[in-house]
Amino acid sequence: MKKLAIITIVLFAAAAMLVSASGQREDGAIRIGVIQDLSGPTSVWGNAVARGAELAVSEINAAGGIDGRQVELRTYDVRLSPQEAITAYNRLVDQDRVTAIVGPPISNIGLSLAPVAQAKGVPIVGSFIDPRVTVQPNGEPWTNMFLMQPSSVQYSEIIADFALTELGARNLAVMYDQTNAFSVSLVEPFRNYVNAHGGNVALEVTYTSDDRDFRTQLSQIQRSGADAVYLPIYIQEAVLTLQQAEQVGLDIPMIGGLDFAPPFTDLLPDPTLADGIYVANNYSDSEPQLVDVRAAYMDMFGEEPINKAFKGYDKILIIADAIRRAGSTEPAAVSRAIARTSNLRGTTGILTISPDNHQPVGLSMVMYQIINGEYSELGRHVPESHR
Amino acid sequence: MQGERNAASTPPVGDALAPGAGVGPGSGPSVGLGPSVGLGPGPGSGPEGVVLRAEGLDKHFGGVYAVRNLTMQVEQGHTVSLIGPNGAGKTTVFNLLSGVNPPDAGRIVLAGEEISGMPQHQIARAGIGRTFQNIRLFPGLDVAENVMLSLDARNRYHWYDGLLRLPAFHREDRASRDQLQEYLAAVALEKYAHSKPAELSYGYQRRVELARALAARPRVLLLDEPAAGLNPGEVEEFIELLERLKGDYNLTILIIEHRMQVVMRMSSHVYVMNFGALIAEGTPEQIQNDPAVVSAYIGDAHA
Amino acid sequence: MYFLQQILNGLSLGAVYSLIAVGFALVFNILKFSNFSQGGLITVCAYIGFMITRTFGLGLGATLALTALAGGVIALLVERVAFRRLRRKNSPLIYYFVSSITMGILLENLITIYFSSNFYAFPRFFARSTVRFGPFFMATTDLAMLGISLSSLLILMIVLYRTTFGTAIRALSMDMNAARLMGINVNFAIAGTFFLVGVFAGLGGVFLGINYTLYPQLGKLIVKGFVASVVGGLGNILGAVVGAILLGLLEVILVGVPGIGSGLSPVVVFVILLVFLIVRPQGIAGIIVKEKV
Amino acid sequence: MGYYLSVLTFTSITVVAITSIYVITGLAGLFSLGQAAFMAVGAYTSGILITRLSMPFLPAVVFGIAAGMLAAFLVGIPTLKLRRDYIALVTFGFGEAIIAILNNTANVTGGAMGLVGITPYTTTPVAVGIAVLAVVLARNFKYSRFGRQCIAVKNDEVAAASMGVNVAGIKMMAFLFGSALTALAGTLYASYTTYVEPGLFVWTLSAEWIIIVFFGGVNSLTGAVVAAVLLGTLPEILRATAEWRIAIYSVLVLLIINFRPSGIFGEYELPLWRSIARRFRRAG
Repeated sequence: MKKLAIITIVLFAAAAMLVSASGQREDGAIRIGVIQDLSGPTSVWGNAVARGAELAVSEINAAGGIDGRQVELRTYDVRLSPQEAITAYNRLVDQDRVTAIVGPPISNIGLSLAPVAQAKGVPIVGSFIDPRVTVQPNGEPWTNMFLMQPSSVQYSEIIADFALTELGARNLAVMYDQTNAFSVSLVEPFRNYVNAHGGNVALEVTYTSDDRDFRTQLSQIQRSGADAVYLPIYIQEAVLTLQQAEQVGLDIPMIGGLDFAPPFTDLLPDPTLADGIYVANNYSDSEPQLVDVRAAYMDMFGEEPINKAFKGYDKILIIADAIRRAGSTEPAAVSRAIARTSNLRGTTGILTISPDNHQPVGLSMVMYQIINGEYSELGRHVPESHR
Repeated sequence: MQGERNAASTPPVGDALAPGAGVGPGSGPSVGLGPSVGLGPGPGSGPEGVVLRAEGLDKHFGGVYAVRNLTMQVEQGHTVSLIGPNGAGKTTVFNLLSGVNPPDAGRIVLAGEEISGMPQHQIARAGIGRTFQNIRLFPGLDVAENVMLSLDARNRYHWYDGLLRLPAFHREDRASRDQLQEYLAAVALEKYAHSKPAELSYGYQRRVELARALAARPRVLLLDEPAAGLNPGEVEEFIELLERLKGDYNLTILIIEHRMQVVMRMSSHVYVMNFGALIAEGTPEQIQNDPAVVSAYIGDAHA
Repeated sequence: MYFLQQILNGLSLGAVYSLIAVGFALVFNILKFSNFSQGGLITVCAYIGFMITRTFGLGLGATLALTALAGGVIALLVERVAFRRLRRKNSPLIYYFVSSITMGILLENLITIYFSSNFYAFPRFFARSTVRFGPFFMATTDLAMLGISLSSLLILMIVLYRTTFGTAIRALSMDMNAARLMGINVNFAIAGTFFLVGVFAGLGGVFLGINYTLYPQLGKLIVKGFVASVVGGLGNILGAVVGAILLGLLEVILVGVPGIGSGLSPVVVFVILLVFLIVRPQGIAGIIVKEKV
Repeated sequence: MGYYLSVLTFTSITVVAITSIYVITGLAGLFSLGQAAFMAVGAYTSGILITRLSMPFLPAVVFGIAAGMLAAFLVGIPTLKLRRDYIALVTFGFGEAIIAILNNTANVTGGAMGLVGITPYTTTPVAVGIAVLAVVLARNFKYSRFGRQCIAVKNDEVAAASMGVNVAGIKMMAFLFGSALTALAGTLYASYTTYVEPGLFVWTLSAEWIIIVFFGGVNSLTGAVVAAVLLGTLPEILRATAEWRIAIYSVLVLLIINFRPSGIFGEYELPLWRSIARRFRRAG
């Protein structure tokens, strides 16, 4: 027994040494880290972001790299755990000596990484929707945290404005997942915007991520007499909601977020179930910059890219652009350069990052209405106040 | 957490001849519990006083009576046997006496204190010690720790003494370990102090169980078929050991046994049960010749 | 009216839970532990069912049958890998539990590795999504699920109470050693039980997949089945079904109670659970399973 | 360096948590599927006191532990008398309930969006020191009368009670002591990551801890601690295998459970424990 114990410990020690020995930087390559949930509850998104980043890097390298240097990715799985995220970040910084990091689309991870990144200096470009990830309580931005899509405030204001101005809705209902930070963070700014612009949030109903039956909530919405309902929810729940809404007979306009974007309608037993739903997405399929990327992605991975894949792609574009402008792979310099990103053409829009809050400026979202099971584009929507 | 133990039972020190080891004097259970004598006129109540008395015990499981209207008593310093065919309800009686099951009716008095209805561990601390028919040592503890467990019930250090190893812990722990040596020596198992029960032979396991029960310093020791599974030579050895311990520790014993050899040699009084009720009692000689007993056993094809 | 509709909703939710709870009860019945590998098994089955329909374009019935078969085979494998050896070594029950949880994690992660970069969903099996009965309605899939759960439970009962195999399983559940002495092939009977568990996981997986789309964590719903099976009376199959339906009803009703809603319903469920276990420790089925820890 | 320190810190926190599981499951044989919720109680209590009342670390930790013990007491009173499989269920239900409460008191706890900005008091030396302290306390507990009583109760409740062991009492003591350690781990965690959210403390974390304890050997404190270090760092070691690592981890655990069901260490304890104990005894 002692022998077995000793053998185990020796094996582990050997493995540990092996790992620490791998920390050498290869000649000339620029290293970029990727922190994603490759396993765990949000693995679908994590893998999509990681693949998008991979595609971007392979294209950059094929085109000769950044200033003649090849780019190398280091991808670590953090399975939705702040603990794993912190160690992965430290490892990317201390062992792998990366220049910058592609962050996950998960605010919780961003919240736990912000103070660490502040201390260690390597920037993270993520799609953390919670503004607290990029802005400290004192109003200063976290030096090394960057957001590359509309924040929850911008996002919900765009949707709220769309509902008020384009749909003419006045009485709005909201249904959201009380146990999900993404979902929760999209509610308050929506409510504030609606109330401040002549509307009224008549009803807010919640569920938890363990729930699979929303018919009670949907009936409550129906009886509340709301003109439209806002659904800042995850894709699986969105699928259930639509099916159950049909059963309950709820047929007021619904406005969904990113999770109602493709491949959402493919998951419905019948795509026409989604008819009449308004969807906000970061990009438009018809926009020319997407076409090649989509084709390349399908070529490389054999499947349709989802929304998060394009974000992974754009995160690499932002970092690569910053390295070029900084003329350096020094994390601090790159971080400063990212903060001055301006008019960068990405797949999800023209990206400009504000140095004041490290969030993108003036990002619009593309609104769709689903008709006959097909996404029909209504154009980009930007509220007055965002321009 | 730890209940207060009747302080009167601790101090007296018999001039025991702890065999072998000779570590300190054995402190047997206190003797001469004067006031407990007047417990009513039970059969065979002797001058030395009744230490354990059960009156009108009933116990049924479902609709079946396992014990019915059972009255019996044990006097200080005596060895009393409880015999009967298989399924007569003997072990149930032990379970009632030691509090494993509460009786449905009747009362149990130990040294003047009614113990029926008390939680099992308090009955144990009040002075009922026992062994089990199918040896129930703790497999996760070694021999020494099994015996220590009984001494522990008497230890008074608190959780913080234990966690932080404060002086009280060391004082009491050391005292317990000294006593432990004595009890291990009493059953001649010092060599196996750090063995796990499973590593010992059956006979040795019986002895560990005996040491464990002894270490609790019971007023009455209940032995449930202590000689079961031993070969005739071992039985003889075991009887000698028991006799010696009885003398050394001034034990009062209630014993369930199938082997007449043990019953006849050791007991001063015998109770016979069948179908949950007493069918006879008396001295071993009286019992041997009691027709009711004989028919019960023959009817049962006694082995 | 509204209330009756809620009850109907609760029943369909309970039907989902009962398919899971029965799996728990079957294993507990014999091996006396709660088999948490079932979550992984259900997830694997859901994806297998999906692959079957996608590849062969089969209808619901054929998909269910093939998936149930596949589930049975995988469950046999799970038993072989995770439990057979423990049984031979007579390990304490807690080891089975640990083994089952680990097995569940493994299955879930294999699915994550192969399917994790996109969402999938079953094609539509029914032309109409709801069936109406006067003022009431029920999802067609729920109705199908209710029907198939009930009939598969009925078949299970017939297997358990009308066949020699069932007698063997029931004998095993009472006393494994005695059963062995009576000449029952214990390994075979246990393997058979796991096959049944796999069949239920197959049915459950396909229905969960149809109703809730496919994602690697689909199996986390099994905790509801776990609660239901314990409340129902450990190892009792009918009890598990009743427990599952009660849990479904309770959850649906709690969501409608102002001040509790969906958010605080776990708290209420916890309190009810506690009170129930204290008042009625033998579970709904009322049979006291002797504790063997 | 920072990387190794962060791994060391997290491993130390895991060691504290695993020690608590060792006491509850390894010693007393209680099976808690909601132990992570006690970590949540410790983490949130200390985190809220630090962020909202600017309380210093030490008193916040003390309050965190006290809250954990209070919760354990309230759960324990009705629960510990139940049969063992029910304890697993009730603790599981309790864990879910705690998470529900945390999600529904967003004005205090931050709800699903988490509690942010907790002062990072937990430094690596603090974490390591507390881990060592926790292990020493657990070792002392094991080799005191309370530890023996726990093992006896785990093995055979009836026999233990006939030796004068207060079965309900000792179970409660183990549960309180264990939950105090779990809550302690929570306070350390909160003040290291500076951020906690209810989703971190779900039942799968409790299950993971139980797996770790069994991996090392449920009857060995040494095994539990070594397993906490090994399995705590294993995902780090396997990082390069990306999405495969959890699968590899599970296979490893399955192998151990199957081929060495008593865990790597069985009942073996490092001789150090006992020799230290003996030296203390002589000195004292």
